[in-house]
Amino acid sequence: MSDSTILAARNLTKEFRGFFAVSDVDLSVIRGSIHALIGPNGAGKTTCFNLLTKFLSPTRGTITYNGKDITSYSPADIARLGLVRSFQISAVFPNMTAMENVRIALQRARGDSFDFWRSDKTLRQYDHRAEELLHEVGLEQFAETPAEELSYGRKRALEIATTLALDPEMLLLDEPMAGMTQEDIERISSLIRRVAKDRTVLMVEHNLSVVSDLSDRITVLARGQVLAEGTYDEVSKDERVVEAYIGSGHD
Amino acid sequence: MTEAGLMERTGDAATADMVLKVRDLHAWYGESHVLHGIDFDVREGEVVTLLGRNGAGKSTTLKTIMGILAKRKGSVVYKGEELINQPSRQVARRGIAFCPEERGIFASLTVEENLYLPPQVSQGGWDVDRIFELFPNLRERLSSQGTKLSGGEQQMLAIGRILRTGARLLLLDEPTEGLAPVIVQQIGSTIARLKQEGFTIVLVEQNFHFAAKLADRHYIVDQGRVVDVIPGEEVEARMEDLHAYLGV
Amino acid sequence: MANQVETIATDLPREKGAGMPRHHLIIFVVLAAALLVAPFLLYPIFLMKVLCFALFASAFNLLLGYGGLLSFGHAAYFGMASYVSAHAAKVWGLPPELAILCGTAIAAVLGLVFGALAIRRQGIYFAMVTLAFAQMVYFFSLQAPFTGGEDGIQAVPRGTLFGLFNLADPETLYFFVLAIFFFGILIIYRIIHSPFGQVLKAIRQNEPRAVSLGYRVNQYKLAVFVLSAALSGLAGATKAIVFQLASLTDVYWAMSGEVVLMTLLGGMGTVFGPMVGATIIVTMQNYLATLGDWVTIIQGLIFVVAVLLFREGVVGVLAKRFRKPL
Amino acid sequence: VDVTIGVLNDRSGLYADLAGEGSVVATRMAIEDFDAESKDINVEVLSADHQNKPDVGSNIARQWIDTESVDVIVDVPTSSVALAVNEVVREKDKIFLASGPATSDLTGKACSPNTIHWTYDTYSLANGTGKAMVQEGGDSWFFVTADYAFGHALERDTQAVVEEAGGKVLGNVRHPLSSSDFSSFLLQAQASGAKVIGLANAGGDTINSIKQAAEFGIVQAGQSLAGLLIFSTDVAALGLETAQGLVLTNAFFADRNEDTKAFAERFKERHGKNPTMVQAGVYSSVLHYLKGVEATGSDEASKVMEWMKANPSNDPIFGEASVRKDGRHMHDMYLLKVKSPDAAQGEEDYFELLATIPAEEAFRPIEDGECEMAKQ
Amino acid sequence: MFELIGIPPQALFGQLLLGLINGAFYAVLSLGLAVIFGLLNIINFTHGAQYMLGAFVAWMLLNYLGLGYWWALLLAPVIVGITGVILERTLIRRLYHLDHLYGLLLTFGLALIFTGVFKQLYGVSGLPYRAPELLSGGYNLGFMYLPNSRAFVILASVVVCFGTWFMIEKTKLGAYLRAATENPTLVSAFGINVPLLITLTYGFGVGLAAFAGVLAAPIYSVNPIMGENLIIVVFAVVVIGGMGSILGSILTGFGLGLVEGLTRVFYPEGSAVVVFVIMALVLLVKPAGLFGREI
Ligand SMILES: Nc1ncnc2c1ncn2[C@@H]1O[C@H](COP(=O)(O)OP(=O)(O)OP(=O)(O)O)[C@@H](O)[C@H]1O
Ligand SMILES: Nc1ncnc2c1ncn2[C@@H]1O[C@H](COP(=O)(O)OP(=O)(O)OP(=O)(O)O)[C@@H](O)[C@H]1O
Ligand SMILES: [Mg+2]
Ligand SMILES: [Mg+2]
Repeated sequence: MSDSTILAARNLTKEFRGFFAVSDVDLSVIRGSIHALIGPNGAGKTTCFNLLTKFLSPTRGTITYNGKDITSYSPADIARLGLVRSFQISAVFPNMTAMENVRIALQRARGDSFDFWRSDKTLRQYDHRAEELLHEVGLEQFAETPAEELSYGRKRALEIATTLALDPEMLLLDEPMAGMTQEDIERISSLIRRVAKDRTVLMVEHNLSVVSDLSDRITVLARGQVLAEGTYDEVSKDERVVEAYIGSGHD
Repeated sequence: MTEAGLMERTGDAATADMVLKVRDLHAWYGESHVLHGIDFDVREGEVVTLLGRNGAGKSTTLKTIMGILAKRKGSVVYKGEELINQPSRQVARRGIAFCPEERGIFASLTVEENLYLPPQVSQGGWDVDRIFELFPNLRERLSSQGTKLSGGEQQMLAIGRILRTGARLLLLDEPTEGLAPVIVQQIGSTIARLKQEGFTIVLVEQNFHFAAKLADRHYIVDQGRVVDVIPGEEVEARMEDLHAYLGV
Repeated sequence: MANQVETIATDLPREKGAGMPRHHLIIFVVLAAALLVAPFLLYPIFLMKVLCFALFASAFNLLLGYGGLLSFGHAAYFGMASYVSAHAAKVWGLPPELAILCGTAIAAVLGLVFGALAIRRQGIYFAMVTLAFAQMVYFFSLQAPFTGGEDGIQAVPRGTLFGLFNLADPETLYFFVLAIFFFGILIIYRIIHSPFGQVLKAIRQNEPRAVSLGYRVNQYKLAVFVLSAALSGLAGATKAIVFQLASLTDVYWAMSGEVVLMTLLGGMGTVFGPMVGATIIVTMQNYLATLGDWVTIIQGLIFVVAVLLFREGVVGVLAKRFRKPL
Repeated sequence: VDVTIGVLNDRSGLYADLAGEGSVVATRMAIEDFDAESKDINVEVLSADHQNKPDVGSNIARQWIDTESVDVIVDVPTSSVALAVNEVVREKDKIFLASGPATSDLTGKACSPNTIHWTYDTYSLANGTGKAMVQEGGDSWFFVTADYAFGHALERDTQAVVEEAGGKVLGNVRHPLSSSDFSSFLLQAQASGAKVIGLANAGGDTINSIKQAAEFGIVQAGQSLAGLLIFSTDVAALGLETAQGLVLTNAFFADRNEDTKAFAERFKERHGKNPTMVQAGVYSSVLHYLKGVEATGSDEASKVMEWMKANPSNDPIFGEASVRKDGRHMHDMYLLKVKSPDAAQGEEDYFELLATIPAEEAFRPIEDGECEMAKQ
Repeated sequence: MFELIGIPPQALFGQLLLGLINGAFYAVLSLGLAVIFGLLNIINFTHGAQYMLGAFVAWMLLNYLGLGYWWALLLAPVIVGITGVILERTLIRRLYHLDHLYGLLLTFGLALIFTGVFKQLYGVSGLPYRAPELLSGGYNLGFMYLPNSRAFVILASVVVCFGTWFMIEKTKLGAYLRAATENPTLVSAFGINVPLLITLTYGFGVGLAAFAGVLAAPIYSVNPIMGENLIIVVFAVVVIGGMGSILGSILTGFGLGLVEGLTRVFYPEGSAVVVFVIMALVLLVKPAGLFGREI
């Protein structure tokens, strides 16, 4: 494993009562790259994400992040190391405004979140940064809208803004474009490209044009195992991948 | 758009063969008024899509037709019968089936139970073998808890489930969301096949490339209204308009 | 169907800019003024009972309304604190302020132990674990010699506050209790409207997301649990001194139920709701006591009506009407 | 003079039937019989439910005294509540006429110059029933005891009496308050082989124990049951079929003489049921109190109390009786046996008199009570 | 013969049998509660009062109409079930979309009303109810005398529990019910009459409570407060079994009866708290109860 590897998994395996959702997956993500994880439905991509962020405990295998073995860390501690994920089904704080959603993340990064004796006026210091982040994802005019009332696509955008607020070293995005209009997809794509400049991104995505456009490297999972790995051009020519995932009709 | 305008565009050949006529549909979530008068028509055996930006009111339209939204107004005529005041179970009994965007797989039921859950409303539904042929993943996981399926598998289950019922009008809300390209293709051909078999389909889609190949007509929804209609054959010619509407 | 208490929370988004909103300040000032003149108009002992329960309900609401955790065993902290403070005052002869402190401390310790175990469970199971612990505390109170079984600890001396104020005088006692009440309420208010309070809100609304942002949610839940238990203890300990009695009633599960009722009736997740709810219930118990069987029937009717008509609680309904968090 | 009487008892729980509204009825009857109006004594009656909780009870007592100027609190049929009220009344220097509670501590450790314990106590119950059973040959005992202070006291007092009379106690089992199933405890009692199973519990617990003992054929198999605290309402709930043969001690039963019969009849007209000993005791205590007010022309506690202790009470319930220095009202107690359904005449004819226990014998000697006042 | 901590095995058998009989009550009661919770998401605090109603209806049938135990066993659950249906239609229905808390509060209020009214009408001392001819008497099993009325409880309870379990877990009806609990809107949109389904379920759960009440009438006294203390224990049983798990509540009901029976022998004072100790232990080890599905 070289210095350039930021996140690596060895023999990652997850068994659900005899069913191997992920088995013996080896994965290494190079620092500063955008790495895509693709594969048919049920291939184990979300499960992999859950394992890497410890939302599930692996049955077997090790995970190293920045050379440190994090296999036994708690999910919160992993996030604190700068490895932050988003969810496949959108995850916002529904009764808080978009602004408050982002602020919660900023607050964590600053570490005053245990102060129960201080007034929450102190949180205003984050407003400026929060506005910037909302602007980046195109939600500036929804700053005071409760997240619950945002449409699906906008919730996804908000989720990304919240994730960015932590200024993570590495992002794990689970289908960030699902349910978005073309317009939004383009905006979020360019956003991801921009934020990925000094970060590492691992993402699951079914939208192949997004994948081909953004990713430096692709790992294809099928039935819980790595089927192929390489650049988009390499992978998309692999017959097994075409058969299992891409299909014939794609342009 | 006025009724006259709409008629003109859909070709007012004979309103008689319209299986579904939606007129001036309004709906509210609590106090917030979301649909401001939706109009559209579907003929027997057609596939039409509702296109529009996030939050335009597409899903709400389907839910309102289904009778799910408590507060609604206007007219939904299916095969000559007014449904606007019917409870949703009656709407379903008329042969309309709905596949929601959040999929609605039941956690307390196994995959198999989920699949068999909706009662058959008429003859001609698919049998399960045919569903498994289309979505082989499901067969393997029959005894799993429904929500333990992956996101995409849940989507397959949700679609498979309503094919069984024999409903002739299918309301599909983003059926391809989160599915692998191969499966999207399969669903595309399935919809085409359903159309051949005489099913009528109203499709809500973000994936315009997918929708474009299938639909007879596209209704553009914006802020709770239908603002334009683009017949399938005019799509190429009106790409500009579409760009403006959807940012495609 | 939602498993979390979230569905009903009147989490109106707050006005832009934090800090105590003007209308809260006004309410607090009016409340303080009213409570200062109240003992000259109303029976002070009754008022003190209201204050103790208002504090108890507010402490409970901190956990339920703001922490999203429904404890069905808060009587344990309230009741145990009242036993300990009664025992400290009567047997150890401690002055009232220290006796109350002892009671509060015990409640905090109990809260820490039980909370650490209970917060690992979710929803209804959390409620049941807390109930189970509370029942054990009840059993302990029934069996332990120092609690006096069903007779309770009687004739607790009220003592002299700081060696200066004789609390046998009802008026002095009243102002002492009032001071404790305001102290408790302001702490709760501050906790709710603090950076910590914001995190609680987030955790309650979407726990996995909060975890993914790096929050160690269990620590926050435990912290709010302990704070709530300690403040409930403060209320219970004070009650023992006021009424010169600590009894099984205060540790029985019905008391845990009562505080839930007070909170819901007033409006959970609102600052002022629990106080209103406690006032309504205590008043009802006080003035309906002569009616015998009818009390239970009337109480039952009130609950039914409240659930059907003002689900968000009295204050919750008002908050909605005025579109302001109260 | 204006006097306010507060009837404080259980109006919705376990003891609502044996005290409850009936005690208020008894109070009003006493006022009418005394003819307060014509004597220019203006009597007001308040009533409240103490829910068998000491905090509720003491609270009401305090509030009554502070805001309603209540002079005397009567009844209070739960020991723990009575002890709490006892403290409040002492602190506020009013009068407490305790007809309902059982605990003999009211004239013992907790005795107070402001309290008269009127109708019965754990000692008299234990003494009456315990002694009688041993004398009839029931010399080995097993207790089924409610696991709370009152049950413990009843067991302790009875054990002392049994042992003094030459019997012995083979064991006990303590059941949680308000159990519904006693079969397990009864089986343990049966297995002990004791001749007498002493039920040191009350209310629903006693009823269920007796009922289930019948179900398991315990009495047929040769053991006897001794209910240590049984009221006529309990017998009604059991039905004579099940309760027949049960031996118990009581301070009052309707068929004792013409006076009691007449009183019971009048009470029944108003309340629909015969009075229990607690309700009868309330009548008796209120009557004596009012006489005291009339005689002293005052509602001041110490004066009235002094008069009440100095002069004998006289009423249809207990006949002539007196109040001892420690606050014990001294009257005869009755050892009763529940009739069989065949022997009963009329609806509420339950009891057959086995023996009259004279007052001096029925109650604990004053010197054994650890009461400070007794020593002066 | 050996002795077990001072108890001869003979006596122990007796105690275990008694425990099992109590367990039979817990099983039927917790089953009703679990059905209602599992399928309606309502924590039915009125359950205790409805158990009491069952006993009272049996008593009334006997005293006013001269209909005995066997009729009561059939009619009381139906009558009380109908009152349940009315409650559901008029009141409980309005709460499904809300948190559990509200259902709990409403049913708690209803329980207060029922209990209060019956106290007002019949007092709290209880009314006698005699077992029918067929069930009076009993068998001497050698180690104990087993009254017929109690033996019958076990039989009746096993039959009812099994029948209910089968209906809910193994039939289509059960699948509808479970689905309707999760997402009633969608199930309606499949063409199913969800409101009717739910009403009948509530009526059925309530009927189970009443059935237990009838079984209890000849054994315990018929008393307005007979359900008051039971409800919280039964609720604990449901939780230990795993909320909403039908099989869990049945097995736990019987199991807990046994454990409680043993406690009554070895540490009788603790028999009221043992269920809570078990509940705490179980929940700390198995987050969703013995048979519950983890969230
Ligand atoms: N908790 C669980 N218990 C049992 N099986 C599970 C569980 N979670 C996931 N699975 C199974 O593991 C497999 C992989 O699921 P996963 O969610 O990782 O797929 P995915 O690759 O993300 O698919 P999609 O693209 O459809 O989201 C699926 O077949 C799923 O049914
Ligand atoms: N439960 C709800 N409560 C209040 N408002 C809602 C709710 N659901 C949707 N809305 C609002 O109704 C409008 C229409 O929503 P709808 O879900 O129909 O949009 P859509 O066209 O399907 O969008 P998308 O492509 O994002 O799914 C949006 O503005 C949305 O914010
Ligand atoms: Mg996935
Ligand atoms: Mg939509």
